[in-house]
Amino acid sequence: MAGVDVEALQRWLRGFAASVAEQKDALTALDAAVGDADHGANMHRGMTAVLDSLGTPAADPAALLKQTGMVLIRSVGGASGPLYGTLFLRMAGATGGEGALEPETFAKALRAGVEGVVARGKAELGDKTMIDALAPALDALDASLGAGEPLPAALRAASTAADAGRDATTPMTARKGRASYLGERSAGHQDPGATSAALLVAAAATALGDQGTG
Amino acid sequence: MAGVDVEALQRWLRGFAASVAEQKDALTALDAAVGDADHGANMHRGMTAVLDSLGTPAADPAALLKQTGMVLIRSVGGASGPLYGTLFLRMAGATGGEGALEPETFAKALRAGVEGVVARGKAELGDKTMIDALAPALDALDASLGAGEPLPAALRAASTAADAGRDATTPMTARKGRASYLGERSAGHQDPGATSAALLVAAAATALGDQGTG
Amino acid sequence: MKKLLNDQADLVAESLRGLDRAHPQLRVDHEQRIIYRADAPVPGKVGLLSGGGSGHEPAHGGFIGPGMLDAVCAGEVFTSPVPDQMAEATKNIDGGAGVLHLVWNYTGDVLNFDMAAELAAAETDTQVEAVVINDDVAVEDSLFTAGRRGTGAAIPVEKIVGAAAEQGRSLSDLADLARRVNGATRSMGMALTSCTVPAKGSPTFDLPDDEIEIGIGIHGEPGRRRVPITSAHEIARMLVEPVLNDLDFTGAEGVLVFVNGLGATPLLELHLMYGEIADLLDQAGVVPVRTLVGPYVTSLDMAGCSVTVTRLDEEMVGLWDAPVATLGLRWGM
Amino acid sequence: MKKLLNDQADLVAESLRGLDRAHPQLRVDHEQRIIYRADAPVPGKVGLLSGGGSGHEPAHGGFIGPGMLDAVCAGEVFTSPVPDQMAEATKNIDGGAGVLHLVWNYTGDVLNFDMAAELAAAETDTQVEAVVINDDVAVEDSLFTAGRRGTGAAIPVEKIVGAAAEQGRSLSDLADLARRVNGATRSMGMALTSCTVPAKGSPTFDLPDDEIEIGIGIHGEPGRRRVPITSAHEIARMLVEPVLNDLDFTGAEGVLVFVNGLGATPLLELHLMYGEIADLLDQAGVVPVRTLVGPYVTSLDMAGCSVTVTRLDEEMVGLWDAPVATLGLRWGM
Ligand SMILES: Nc1ncnc2c1ncn2[C@@H]1O[C@H](COP(=O)(O)OP(=O)(O)O)[C@@H](O)[C@H]1O
Ligand SMILES: Nc1ncnc2c1ncn2[C@@H]1O[C@H](COP(=O)(O)OP(=O)(O)O)[C@@H](O)[C@H]1O
Ligand SMILES: [Mg+2]
Ligand SMILES: [Mg+2]
Ligand SMILES: [Mg+2]
Ligand SMILES: [Mg+2]
Repeated sequence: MAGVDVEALQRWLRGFAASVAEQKDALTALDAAVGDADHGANMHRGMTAVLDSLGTPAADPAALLKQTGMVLIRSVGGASGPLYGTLFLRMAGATGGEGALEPETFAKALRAGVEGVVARGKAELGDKTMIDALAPALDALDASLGAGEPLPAALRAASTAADAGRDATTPMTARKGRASYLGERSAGHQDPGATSAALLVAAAATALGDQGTG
Repeated sequence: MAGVDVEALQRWLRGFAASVAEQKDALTALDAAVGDADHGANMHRGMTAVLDSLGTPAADPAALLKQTGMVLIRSVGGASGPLYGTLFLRMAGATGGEGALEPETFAKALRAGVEGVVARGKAELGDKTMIDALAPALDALDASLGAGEPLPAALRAASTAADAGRDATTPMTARKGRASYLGERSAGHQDPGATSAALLVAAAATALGDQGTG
Repeated sequence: MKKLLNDQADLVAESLRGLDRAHPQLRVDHEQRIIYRADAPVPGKVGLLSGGGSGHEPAHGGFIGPGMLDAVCAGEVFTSPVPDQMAEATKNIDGGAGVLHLVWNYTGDVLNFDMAAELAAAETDTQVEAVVINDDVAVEDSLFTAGRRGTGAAIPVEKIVGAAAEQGRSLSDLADLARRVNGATRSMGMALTSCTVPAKGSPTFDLPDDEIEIGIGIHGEPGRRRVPITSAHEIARMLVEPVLNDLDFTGAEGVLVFVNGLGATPLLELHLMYGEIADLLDQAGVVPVRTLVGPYVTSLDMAGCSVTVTRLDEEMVGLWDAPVATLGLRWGM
Repeated sequence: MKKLLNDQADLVAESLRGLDRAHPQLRVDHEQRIIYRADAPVPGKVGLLSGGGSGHEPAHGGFIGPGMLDAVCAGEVFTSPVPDQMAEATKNIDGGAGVLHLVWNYTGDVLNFDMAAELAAAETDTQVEAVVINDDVAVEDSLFTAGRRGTGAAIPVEKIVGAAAEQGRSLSDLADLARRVNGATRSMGMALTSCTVPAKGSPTFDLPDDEIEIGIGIHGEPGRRRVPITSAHEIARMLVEPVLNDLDFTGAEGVLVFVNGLGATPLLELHLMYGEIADLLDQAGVVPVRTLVGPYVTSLDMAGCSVTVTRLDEEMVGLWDAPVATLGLRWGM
């Protein structure tokens, strides 16, 4: 097994960019219900900039992840820019100079990234944010890998968990982000950030799993 | 025949006020098409003030007509205020101190009033204004009286002519008032001021004719 | 209709009440619906009076104050005020040097101001002159109409003449200046949506989602023509071209460009429009030296804009820059 | 969607282009989308930086100038700007006395300003302090939410702190003052209609013709509750009561009352609302000594209004009255 190398990560980012482009209006519609109707535009602007930046060669996974984080922070704005940016920056920080990340290293890096998001945004599980998709995905990833499953299967499990976590945001009352201003009126709407986060995990399962390091 | 006395004139004004109240929204709708959607409100405000002023006793027709003109000028504003106001002021000016106006005096006074409107507003026949209802009404009135008809019949003829004049404004291109800004787009719409003017003549036919001096 | 009001019949009266309470530098005669600068009459100064229908705020009351108007008569929404108001205001702002009526060219306003001047002449010895503001090039063939409407030109006329009045200039001088500024100004407007007159309760005209009105007035009168909605770039062209075709604006002292919002147009869009308009002026060799961008002459809640261009001379530039302290325009004091 | 624009993706860039051309007293870095006062940095003066999503004009760029802000970072419509912008602006407005960030309390703005401060600390030796503006009482239980939103309080905070900065006061002094003004201010808003975000192209929320949103934000976020449309009188009560219940405003120096239009609300209606609000304050024994009525913190083309009340002390009154020269607020110069 080749591990997660720069090319695999690029496939991930391209895949995520493609789903965001496809789901742009749906993400914005979710944000219109509980926020300010820009999450699709924000993520699309960010991932378009990331796609552009893929032209610049990256020495190793850490360099690519760092560059991606910086590009997101520089191009998105809003809440999602610093949060997704931090995710990738912290992932970069959690890898050494390896040319390809072992599945465990990838999982550890992802956990570091999500912990970075929590440190910045102070959201807890159940606050109706992207954390509600990301945290269950991490747990499923670790459990699968711990049970000896290969990365592709583990990422599929993570994606399933992320989707379930995303769906679970619907009945929640938001306690972080713009949706929290609505109080109980936020219940009954799926969180836009959890939705884009589930796309991120799904893109990993596709890019690093099936046709990737499988 | 009693002539047109203060009481008959009051009946006329009350009748006109009632038709304006009833047709308020219709007048405003006509004004919305070619103007600024206020002719109904303007005339209604004015005639409500005139009704109020009828409580003040008037010595003779001239005093009542003058008071009515002043009230309209003071309460309406817009184009119709000074024009309708002038109509009544000039009618007043064309009568002496008679207690009741002979049909011919009433007709002469009305002509003086309309001439006053023309002097103020400079509209000619065919400009798509209240003049297009008023001028034919005057001519019909004079013709009927000249042919020896009694005032009620003459006013009915005048009212028919006013209605026809009002209808004739529809295809016209406006050359005066707010509708003139529309150029050829003003064609196809009935003029609001001609419509209220036809109501004024119809009210005269009812009040001074049938149950009045007939 | 969704509006912040109690009974629509009381809208103007209640709005004047709030205006009065909010702004001690203004004095309101609620009976007559006249807004005065608190220290009117100013001895020795020509009094400047304007007014018109309500619904154009900050015009007209927002331009009362040192360096601009002395009083304004407020009519019902989109309905000219009545002669009694104007006559009363004329009497109260005469500081001994006469009163100039600045009349926006609409049949109603002109007729009512005419009657007011007649009343004033009959009842007082105040000297009155009237200047009619008529800048709107959307009204073509103005010989066969009620003439061009008074729109954005009121702002440069009232500002420039207001500054000159503070210098103690004579009534006839000021009337000449007003005519000169008006004559040097042209405007053209467009609407994205109709306004809703409260007394009617629904939009004055129906404009489909993909059409706009070109050559609109400020009372919800429909425009000269309806065209498919298009880019800001094209819209700017449809406004600037008729303005430039009507008057030669190339000139030594440059022009004042006033991009006006009609009520519901975000400033974000108005500034974008300014950029488009400035490009077109560049191409025509017309040089903006003063600018004004914002909702100054509105049409209730109409979305859309108008462009006003004034050919400035040195004197006008100086008077434009002179101190002014009104709710709508304020600088230098 | 009917808007004056070319491609919606270029709206902010093209609007900044127009702003730059129209107003020589501002300088725009178009690459970074930063608006500066033309003479920044002012030596010896603390630099004041704010910013946020676009769509709130005249906020934020309309409050740049002597006596108020030194620079503003413009984000996309309703999207906070990014840390690079803020770090760059911070560097360029430091006149040697440090830079104060005035941050409207939204997750995005707070996170991006946080990162900018980290960047600035890492890359320059500019002293930076940040004060968060959070005045919106519509957000109840703010411990269990992102906290109260920053809305109308920005105007008194930026004006009063801006005047103090011109006096050469220190960074920590100004930060304290900003916190004090913010702490003395409460706001509450309502919407008659939704706004339309250009990137979405349709209204953010559907509001039936007979309903209004109470406790609205300035980004088209739905409010806390939806109620049947009612009179201005009742609406004023729904806004003023929660404001007065949240803070004791009875006080010796009186209050500043700021009635804000959200974009598409005629000034005629805002003044009517001021009258209603002033009545309620009267009844509560709260004395308005300064007022501001108009569209200062807008939400694109939303119809509706907000009320902001600041409890003033003598120092704040003096600083409010001090000269200011921005597009949005100008007096004394
Ligand atoms: N404090 C937070 N921690 C984690 N995620 C958050 C936080 N605040 C907001 N989010 C996420 O960000 C999403 C909104 O992103 P976006 O619409 O792009 O930004 P904004 O709210 O600034 O418009 C929310 O749906 C939520 O998932
Ligand atoms: N110059 C004029 N002469 C005669 N009638 C006129 C003239 N201008 C306008 N009118 C009449 O006035 C009517 C409009 O009145 P109204 O709507 O009350 O006033 P405004 O146009 O000021 O809103 C028109 O329909 C027309 O009949
Ligand atoms: Mg959002
Ligand atoms: Mg009318
Ligand atoms: Mg009218
Ligand atoms: Mg946003």
